[in-house]
Amino acid sequence: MSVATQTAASTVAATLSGRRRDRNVGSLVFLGALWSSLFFGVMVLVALIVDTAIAGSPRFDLNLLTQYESTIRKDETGFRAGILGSLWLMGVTALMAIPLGIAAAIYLEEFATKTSRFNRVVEINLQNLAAVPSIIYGMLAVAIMGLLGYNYKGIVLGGAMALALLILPVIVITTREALRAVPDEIRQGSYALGATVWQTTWRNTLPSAVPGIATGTILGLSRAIGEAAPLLILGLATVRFDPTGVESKVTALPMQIYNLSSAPQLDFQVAASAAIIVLLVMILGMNALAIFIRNKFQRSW
Amino acid sequence: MASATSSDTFPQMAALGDVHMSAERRLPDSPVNPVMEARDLNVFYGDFHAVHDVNLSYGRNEITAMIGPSGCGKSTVLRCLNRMNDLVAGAHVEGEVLYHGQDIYQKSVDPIAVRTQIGMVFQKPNPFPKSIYDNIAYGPRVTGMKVDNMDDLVEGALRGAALWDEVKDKLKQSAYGLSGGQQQRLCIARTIATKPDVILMDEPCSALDPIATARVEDLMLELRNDFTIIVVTHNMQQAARVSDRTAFFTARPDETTGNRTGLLVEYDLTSTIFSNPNDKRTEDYISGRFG
Amino acid sequence: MASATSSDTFPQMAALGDVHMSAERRLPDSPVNPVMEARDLNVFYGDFHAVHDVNLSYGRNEITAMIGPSGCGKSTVLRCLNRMNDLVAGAHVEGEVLYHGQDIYQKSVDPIAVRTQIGMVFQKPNPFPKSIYDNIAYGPRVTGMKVDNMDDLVEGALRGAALWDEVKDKLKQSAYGLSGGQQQRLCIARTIATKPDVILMDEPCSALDPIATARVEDLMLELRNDFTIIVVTHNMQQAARVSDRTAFFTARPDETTGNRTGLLVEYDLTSTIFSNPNDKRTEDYISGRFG
Amino acid sequence: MAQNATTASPPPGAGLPASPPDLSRRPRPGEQVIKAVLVLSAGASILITFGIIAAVIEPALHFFEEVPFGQFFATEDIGSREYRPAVLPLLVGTALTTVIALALAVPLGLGAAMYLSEYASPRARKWLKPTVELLAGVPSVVYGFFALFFVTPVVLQGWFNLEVNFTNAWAAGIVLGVMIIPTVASLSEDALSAVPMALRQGSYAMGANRMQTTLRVVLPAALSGVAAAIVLGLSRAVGETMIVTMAGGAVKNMSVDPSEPHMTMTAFIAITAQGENPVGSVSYNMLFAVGLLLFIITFIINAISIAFVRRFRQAY
Amino acid sequence: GNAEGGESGGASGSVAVDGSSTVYPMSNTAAELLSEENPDIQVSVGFSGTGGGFEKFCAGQTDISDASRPIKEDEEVPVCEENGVEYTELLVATDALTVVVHPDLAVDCLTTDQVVELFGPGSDVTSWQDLDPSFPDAEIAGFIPGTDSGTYDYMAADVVGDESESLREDFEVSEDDNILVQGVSGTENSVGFFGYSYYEENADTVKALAIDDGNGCVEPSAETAQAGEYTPLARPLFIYVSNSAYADNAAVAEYVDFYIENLADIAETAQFIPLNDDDYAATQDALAGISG
Ligand SMILES: Nc1ncnc2c1ncn2[C@@H]1O[C@H](COP(=O)(O)OP(=O)(O)OP(=O)(O)O)[C@@H](O)[C@H]1O
Ligand SMILES: Nc1ncnc2c1ncn2[C@@H]1O[C@H](COP(=O)(O)OP(=O)(O)OP(=O)(O)O)[C@@H](O)[C@H]1O
Ligand SMILES: [Mg+2]
Ligand SMILES: [Mg+2]
Ligand SMILES: O=P([O-])([O-])[O-]
Repeated sequence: MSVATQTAASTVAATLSGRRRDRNVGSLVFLGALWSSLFFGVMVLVALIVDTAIAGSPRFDLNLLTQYESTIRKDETGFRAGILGSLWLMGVTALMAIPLGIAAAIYLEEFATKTSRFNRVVEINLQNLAAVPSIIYGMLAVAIMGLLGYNYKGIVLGGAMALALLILPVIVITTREALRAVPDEIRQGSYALGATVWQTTWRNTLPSAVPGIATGTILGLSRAIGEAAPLLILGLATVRFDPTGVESKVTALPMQIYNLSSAPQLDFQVAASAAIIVLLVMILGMNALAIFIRNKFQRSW
Repeated sequence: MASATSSDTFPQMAALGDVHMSAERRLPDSPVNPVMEARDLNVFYGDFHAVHDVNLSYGRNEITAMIGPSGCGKSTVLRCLNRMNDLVAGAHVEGEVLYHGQDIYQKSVDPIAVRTQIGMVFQKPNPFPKSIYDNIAYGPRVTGMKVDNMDDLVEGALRGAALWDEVKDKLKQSAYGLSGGQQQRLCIARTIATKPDVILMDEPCSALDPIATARVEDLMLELRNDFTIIVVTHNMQQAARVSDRTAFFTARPDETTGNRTGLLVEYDLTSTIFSNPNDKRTEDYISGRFG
Repeated sequence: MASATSSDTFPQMAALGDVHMSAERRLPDSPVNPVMEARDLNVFYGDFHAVHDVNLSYGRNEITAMIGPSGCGKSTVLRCLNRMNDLVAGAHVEGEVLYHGQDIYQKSVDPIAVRTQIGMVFQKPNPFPKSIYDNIAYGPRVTGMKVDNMDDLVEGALRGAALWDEVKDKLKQSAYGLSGGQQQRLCIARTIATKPDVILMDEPCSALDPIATARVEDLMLELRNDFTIIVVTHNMQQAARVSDRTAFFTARPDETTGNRTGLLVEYDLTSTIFSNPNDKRTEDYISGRFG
Repeated sequence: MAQNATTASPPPGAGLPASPPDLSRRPRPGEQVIKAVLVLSAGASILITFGIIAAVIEPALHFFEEVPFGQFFATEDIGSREYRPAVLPLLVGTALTTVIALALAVPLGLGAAMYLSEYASPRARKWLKPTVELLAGVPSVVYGFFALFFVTPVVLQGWFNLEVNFTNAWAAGIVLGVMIIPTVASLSEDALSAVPMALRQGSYAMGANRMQTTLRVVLPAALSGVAAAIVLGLSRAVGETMIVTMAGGAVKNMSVDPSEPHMTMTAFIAITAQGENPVGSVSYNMLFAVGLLLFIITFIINAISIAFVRRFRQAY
Repeated sequence: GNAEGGESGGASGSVAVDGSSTVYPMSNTAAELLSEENPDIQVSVGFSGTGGGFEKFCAGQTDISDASRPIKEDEEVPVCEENGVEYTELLVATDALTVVVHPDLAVDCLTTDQVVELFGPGSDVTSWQDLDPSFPDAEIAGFIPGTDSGTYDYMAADVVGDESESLREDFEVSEDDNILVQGVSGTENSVGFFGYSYYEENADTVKALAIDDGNGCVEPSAETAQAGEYTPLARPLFIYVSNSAYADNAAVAEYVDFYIENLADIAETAQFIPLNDDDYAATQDALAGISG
């Protein structure tokens, strides 16, 4: 078979500089479609923020943050209880979910025999839990709080329990990914020196995985801070005082927003819009922090 | 240290492979009618100067081997020859690469058209997750080649790659079912199906076992009749067995940064490079003192 | 085809490296006082039979090289010698591995204790993401070694690995700032810091440049005085340069499944293996006919 | 160096032990305790699952004691005000909003994924991907709001001039879709990026352009990963509560007209839980029956997704 | 609850209130006003709905339950009894269900029968003309509260009075009264109903209809409702107080006392219709009965 070998130089020139196949109509339309897909989401985000910010603009003042909810002075109503409540919930959620989640991930990734039945069951179970609707975690938290003997469930512990259950799978999964990203060579190096599994994990793998774990955890917490559905089921109430402990009655920012946004008074709706911006700032801030950590500290091995 | 040389101690090691060496070809000292030429080729990955001032010409219907220690830029140079480096983020090429006298790095040149003329076979066999048939038909389809009878074309390509008999009964099965060596020959078949002019091969046998390697080497010698082949290899014996000319590259650390930049040390007829190299570094390398 | 052998054509290729070959050592035909022994060693990954019936003994203060084509199970055997294979999911070992006469695969044996006696250096340098100092101190710390003065120990280990002069001013800096060769010597230093008896090395130079390779080879010859070294290498010249004994492995495809199982072909003094191999397969391999 | 070595009796090396070293197993109580703690932590997830089942199943059983299956899986409520047991309209509502969400999120998410993995520079991707992922961070209360006060009045009624009800499946579905775009995009991107570079190079080396490579080689190779991403997005959409509660409406509706209001399963739970129903009543217990059904449905969907992921992992 | 009783006015401790979302603004306003006088009393006011509120109340989890309907004899009372929760019902305000229409619609008054005909289950009224030939011939769109709300219940059970206790099903339903307001104001010829406070707040965007219960058209207003003229759409709103919590927890006692003492102010601030004097006196008597 004698093929294209004899191509004359002139025809070669013509072939090479013909129409550009990456610039033809089909390709460009395709690229445009992909590009628009990407920016559709971004546009929605912008529209959402701008729309809400305009609606809430009359209430960008300090009272929004420092005052409790007020029916007497509706134009000064504030989200102090919700903001502090959300921060408390966050803290307690973190205390419950992070150690448990990281411990579970370490077991699955570093200790367990990957093929064991227990490991497989836990793994599939975690994937399932990650997809369980958040409202169902509210139901579970109600039941657990009942078992723990708590009469009144709208307390920090109850809310944090629901949120911790909700983000636990997220934390386990992201922590496992972070651990998996630490190359095996590091572990083998450690084992070859006579280190135990735990020594290897504690001194080598875990420190290397910290940025990844931090990123995943912050993202998990930022999901928790915006949740309302499970708290709705738990019956978080309006309070006019700051939480002082895990047994304090508490409200959360998304709950307060949900509640006020359906109040008849326009003042409340404006305040709810402004509070949405506060919530978004908190969440976007946490996301930004997570991205920063990921981009700055995550080692690419 | 350094008293007895191993060659004294172990004469047996000198017995080089005699498996494929075809009849000696009489070639002129340098390619008279080069299909491709690299002129003052410099390649950078970001700030890193990977390859420095390479000048090389590749003769028609010859097999040119590029050898040298790891990291000396062989693959980098090879990827410049069909603009595969365009796809590497941060890669940047200076100098000229002439193909039939035309610089393929000119603005007006379509890199995709270049690649239809200059095919490439990779180190690890990389068949597409499609059937054997569709693997072969892929190139003609995407390049919009006019094909009268695709079945004939597929058969021709598979025959050309000495694979037809092994796969003719399972053309519709996934290419992943083939052995590594068959997959590599499938990749070669896939390449010749688009009827390129030049075929670049980057360590085409390094993932294969000895028997599969022998098959592919046989195939290369056969393909030489119809194509121009440029092959990168780690295996010096392979270069000795199949190539007409050999280019030896090495890497030189920069004095200040310590970055190692690849450069062409010596380029000559394969027989000369292996029997009577000009450069001490070439000699050191082919005699196994490093690498 | 196949007329002229390359060795006829290219006699230069016979000149083997003479860089490191130290004075000929007079060794008995087989290790009289083996530190380690593999007896009827079989290794499986899940159902896959990776290594078949290996019998080998490794002599005290000798360097034993294990060579052979890719996938023949060299690394697998090496990992059995300090129970690193315990960490591979699905890996399963049959037979005995004796260390000072004691089977390290017995139930009562603590794999962690085995690894403190039998250290390992890997193909890719794998320093921990810590300071140079902490890399060295890591082993003594985790094994709970009694250390009077850690600084002295670190210095001793770095000197032992011929790295002290290069790093003494930056002990607190990250090990990742070192060059590849320095990192590999750091890994060796890290290993000798725990004062093991045997050091396993899996292609310790294959990621290094020629100069770094030469350094590490020198270091191996020096370490031989104090340790028993078992090294896997792809580079036959390296085996010829540094080892006292060489074991040649190859892989044989199973007739029914086609799975390739590794086996030991020949084990002898390095000089014998390279000058006068008994087995045709050994000869083919070291003369470059395949691999 | 090393001139002296003549073996047989080796020199006393620094590393050589005088007698065979002690290799016997030593107790490591700390290690055991830690391992036990870790095992328990991992086991907690199983406990949670059983907890959910237990918490939901008991009241659900009470419900089925009083209400025959036939009335539950019915298209219309049969019985009195105390008895509104039909669940099929809720399934229709859930299905409708979910289908709309997927119809939006699959093309857009996949498009974004293809752009990120095949076109964007690594630097651009480093920032673009998290930006898209921010969409997943927006709280669903906020999305619900946005659906109610922007998507329905401004977009649907204003820009598109659609005759939609105030609450409707369009708005809820569209915003749900926006919410799951990052799920689909991010996981699909992972799957596309996991396709070995060698396949792309193979394709380019054949003279294919980027679009051909993306559509004919990369996408088919990543198909099961992409499928897993879509199924995961689906389960998110099915389980989302606040958006559909606020914007989807509170009407049990068997019609498939998205411009009408539709109550979904999750909205039913949220509304019933907040409502007027006496506890222990049939209609209150129905909340758990629906919760159980929802749990089972997401469980099944997820099993499908896991199966896809497994296939996708096996590929390379 | 952890208050050790102090003198009235100086108590500290916590009070748990939950229940009707309709009554919620009242109880919440009471809590706010009390907190200005005595910040040591921590009142939490939930809005789980009347049913959810009674669940917690009868399980002894809350001190006070807001309700937009009386406690259900057959379902809720037994639970309370079983758990030994004794309670006192206090009437705290009147809500005037307000029937509203799009402001441009030329309809101003409906008779009670027309209301029943319009909203009753299976209603076939699709055009305003179906109700009265003098009304415009325009297709009706409707917006009504969710089936789980007390408002829906009251309209269904107490006004329409069909034994199915339900309303027609082809009107759009929402749990969020703001949606109803938006729906009616944004849809021509539409009708809806919700609590008076929502109407008062949105009087410029929707038009309230007067109701003729046989004595001529009566506009919904504080006065007409208080005077008992706005029938049958005026409905009572309650709080239920746990007797033991009132007796044992000074904070609860102080909250309830404060609530009832300032009922008129609270109702006004929360935009509810205060009780008339007779009803107020009855509530005060009931309160006295707890401590009694
Ligand atoms: N995509 C890339 N980005 C940055 N640096 C690169 C990239 N590809 C190669 N390099 C660097 O360029 C140098 C030359 O690499 P190249 O792959 O061309 O060497 P090679 O001679 O083919 O080596 P080998 O025999 O190992 O394949 C090396 O230092 C390598 O690290
Ligand atoms: N973890 C593992 N699981 C399954 N199979 C494995 C594993 N490690 C190695 N193998 C297989 O066992 C065989 C021997 O592998 P091994 O790595 O020991 O070979 P080798 O001689 O060291 O090759 P190389 O020179 O490429 O390093 C190979 O076929 C390999 O695919
Ligand atoms: Mg290369
Ligand atoms: Mg190996
Ligand atoms: O909250 P409700 O008043 O509707 O029970």
